[in-house]
Amino acid sequence: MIWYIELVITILVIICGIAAITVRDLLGAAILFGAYSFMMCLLWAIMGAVDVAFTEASVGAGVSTVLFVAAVFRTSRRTKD
Amino acid sequence: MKIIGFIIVLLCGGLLAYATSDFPYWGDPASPASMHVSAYYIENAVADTSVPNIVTAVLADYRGYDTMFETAVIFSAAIACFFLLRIFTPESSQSKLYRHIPTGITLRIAPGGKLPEKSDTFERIDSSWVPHDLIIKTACRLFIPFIQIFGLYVIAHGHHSPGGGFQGGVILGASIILFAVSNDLRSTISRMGEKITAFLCSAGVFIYAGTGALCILLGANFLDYGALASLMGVDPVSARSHGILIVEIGVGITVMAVMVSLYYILSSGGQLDEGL
Amino acid sequence: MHDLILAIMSKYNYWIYIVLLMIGLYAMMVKKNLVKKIIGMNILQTAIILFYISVSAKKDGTLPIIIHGPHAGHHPVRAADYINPLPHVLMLTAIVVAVATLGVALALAIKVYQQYGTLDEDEIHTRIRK
Amino acid sequence: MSQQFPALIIIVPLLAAFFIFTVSWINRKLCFPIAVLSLAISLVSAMGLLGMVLSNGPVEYRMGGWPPPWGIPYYVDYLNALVLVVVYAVALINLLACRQSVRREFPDKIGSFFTLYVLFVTGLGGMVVTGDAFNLYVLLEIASLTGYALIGMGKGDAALSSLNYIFMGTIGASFYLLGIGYLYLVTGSLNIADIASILPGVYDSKVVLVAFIFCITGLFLKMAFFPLHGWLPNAYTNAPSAAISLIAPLTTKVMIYVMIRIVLYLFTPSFSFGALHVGSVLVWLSAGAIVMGSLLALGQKSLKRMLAYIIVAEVGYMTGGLWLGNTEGITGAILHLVNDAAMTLCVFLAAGTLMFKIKPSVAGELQLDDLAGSFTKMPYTMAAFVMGALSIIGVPPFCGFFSKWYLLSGAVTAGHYEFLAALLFSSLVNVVLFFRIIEIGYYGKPGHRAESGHSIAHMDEAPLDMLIPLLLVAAGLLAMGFYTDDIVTHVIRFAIPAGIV
Repeated sequence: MIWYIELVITILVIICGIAAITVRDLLGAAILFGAYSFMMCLLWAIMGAVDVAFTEASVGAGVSTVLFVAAVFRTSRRTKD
Repeated sequence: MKIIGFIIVLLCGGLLAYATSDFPYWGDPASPASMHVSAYYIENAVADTSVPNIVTAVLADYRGYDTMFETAVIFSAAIACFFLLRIFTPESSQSKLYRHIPTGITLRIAPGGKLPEKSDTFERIDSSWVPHDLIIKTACRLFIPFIQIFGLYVIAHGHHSPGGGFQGGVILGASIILFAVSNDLRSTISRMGEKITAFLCSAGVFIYAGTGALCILLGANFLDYGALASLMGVDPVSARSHGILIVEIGVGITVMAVMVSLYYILSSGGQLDEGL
Repeated sequence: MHDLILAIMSKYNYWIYIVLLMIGLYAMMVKKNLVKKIIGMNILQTAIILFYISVSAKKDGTLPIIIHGPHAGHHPVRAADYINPLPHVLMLTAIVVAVATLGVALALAIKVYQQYGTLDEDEIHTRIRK
Repeated sequence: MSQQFPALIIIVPLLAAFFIFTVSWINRKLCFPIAVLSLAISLVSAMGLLGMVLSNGPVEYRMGGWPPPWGIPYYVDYLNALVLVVVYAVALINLLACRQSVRREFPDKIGSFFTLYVLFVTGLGGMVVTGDAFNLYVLLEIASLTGYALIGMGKGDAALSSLNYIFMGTIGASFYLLGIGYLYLVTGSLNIADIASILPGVYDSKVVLVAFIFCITGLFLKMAFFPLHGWLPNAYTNAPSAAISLIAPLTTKVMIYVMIRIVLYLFTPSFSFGALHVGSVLVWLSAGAIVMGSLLALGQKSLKRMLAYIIVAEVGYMTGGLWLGNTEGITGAILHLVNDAAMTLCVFLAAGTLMFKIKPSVAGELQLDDLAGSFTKMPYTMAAFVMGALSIIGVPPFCGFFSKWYLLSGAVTAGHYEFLAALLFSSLVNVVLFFRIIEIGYYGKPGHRAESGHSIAHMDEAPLDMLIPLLLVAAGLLAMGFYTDDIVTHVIRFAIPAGIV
């Protein structure tokens, strides 16, 4: 386990998580959430959980982001907080 | 409200950090989590089910009952979205957009008015349409068959490499969603209709629970694939491996159909008319 | 001081899961926008999945796939040099449950938007009272 | 055949659910009979299972043929055989009663409603019989997911209250999952009996304490225990009446059963009541839950919102009974779990029938003074409502009295007099609540509110197929009252493990 790669990805996960919550535009939040899921998938792949990483990549980063974008498309992008 | 939320979250985090002091060291092989049950799985998975990927063996055979209910969870999500959002009476409040193909002019038809659907000079386009983009459409048409082949490979090869029913089903579903995003929703629904998706949803889970019920009819307990040996004419261990494969195919079909139906309903807000 | 750092470093993966869990919980409680709450809910669920996966890690253990076939020698399989597969199975279930809950929550968010025209909880409450 | 009963209970409704959804696309008339048939078969096998357990002790059924710590076992003992019969009986009776109101509220989605209905009951049934902690989480998710959808389709702000229910329910389920993860970390197993055998070695570790706190907090959130009950009143008031008379009697009761199972069988009584000193704090909290639930119910104008707050108070009864820690208290908690499911079903079915016939003045919610003159207009429904009300108050011939009696005697022997005071106070408040309704229903003139436009009160009763199940349940309350002694001596006495004083 190359620990510095894991450290970089961990920091990226936390940054994407906080950004997905604080960014004002919902479409941006959906895309950042997709990035968060993908970073999570990398973290798990490094930790050896290949099946879970595969599922998270296809289900979490893939379909969840599409469903989020579809829902934001059906509602509104503006948000106050 | 912000401060109360912050305090509760800090309290929760502090409680969890307080418990971490008693955790076993990270990754040591003698920690109780990896001694008791999982040691048996690692040592006996190949001997019991002749499936080298231990995760697939545990997922579909030792704890196959969990996975059956997990497929039932994803099935009930599709039913829930259908039940909540689906609207059958065509809401004609929005105006419809048509494009006159020879000249490329777009016409806005007031609500209520309707052009013949199947006419060859006019084609219906979404109200939030993007200019006619040939590159994306043809590129996606090229990709989709290969994505689907890869999806089938992932389902079938779940025994030996990471993958299995869920991942393969999602990839197959994603290929159809890619077609729906590149073209428009109506052409996708004309190719894979709502009835077919609903039938595939319940067919996949029916395969899973039906295989389990078949094992009861053959005298063993529920989901005990060893009983299928008499049916398949092979020794019980490889009968378990084939049982796992049948179950994974059932899961793949259900997950594909559920992802497609979720996308249909969420992107069109229930009317299955104009999608993303 | 040294053993404190050693203690923290030796379990550093668990601090990440606690931080993510706090982020998700905070977002669900404090954010007013419904889609933001759904994002917070998903972050909470992935944090718990991260906890299970870091439980399953083993020092110098390989992937939980046993090499087989003609060229692999027939030495007995030792549990210590394979990663613990059980949390992986459980977390496949948890990811699928997270997607299912996400689908239903987004369907309800769209239904709320169709009814009230906004996704912000305060505006919705003012419209309910009117 | 009988040896396969535990599997039949879950497999028949599950296969029926998939079959209903496919058939609903072909011919919508077939959905209802298939649902009734599947729930009838599982009710019969549940009763057969109870008989098997009574005759020759707990039954263990191994899924996939693998022995327990490796495979997932079903462990059916006295406690969950009884709860299983109650779950399927309530589901079947409510299914028979709700056909007309479903056809009126969702004319074109009948197929998916019955699929969600049967999946909800399968999730609850599976949760009651499973012997594996993680499998319980998966079944908990099925039951809650279908519950969110059923509640989300109501009138008014049902979608928003269902979304809040999703947020609180997901936090609860995730805390439960976290607790199971912490237990797995120190014991290495997921099977309830297996964990209980490994745990005594690690009782002193902080991880087990935090696992206990998170499991119990998660379950408190799911069962709407007082400080965490925010989602329940809105969700139960706006839900469609066919769905809520299924969800209200069952969800909180099965969650309390899960708490009893975890406190008594996973963290053995020596840890839950001995090592931790949280028992008396939780009894004080339950007393607070009972008092606050009753007071909030007092201030409600809408009938269903008042009943929702009574459910919050009833949850306080059962958690208090369990945490008293003595045999009478736990017997009272288990008995009240069974009785309360029947009482809540009777009262909610009656409210649903009333809403079916009477046009509410405020959109969507049947106000109390809409019931004016309902005794003359709908005598049988109101008769059943009165029997349910008397049972909730705790009048002797009805079953509510006996379970309250066990709770009171448990509180006295345990020396928790504040719990005793809370029980009596809540009974008095219930008297005020229900007699206010009976007074409006009996003495109020139907025409006395000009705009309601009812002519001279003539009897226009609910349709017969809604009335017969309602009267059946009301009669059931009386029957359970008479057979309380048999239920306690034959079933509940064996359900309590040895460690209780």
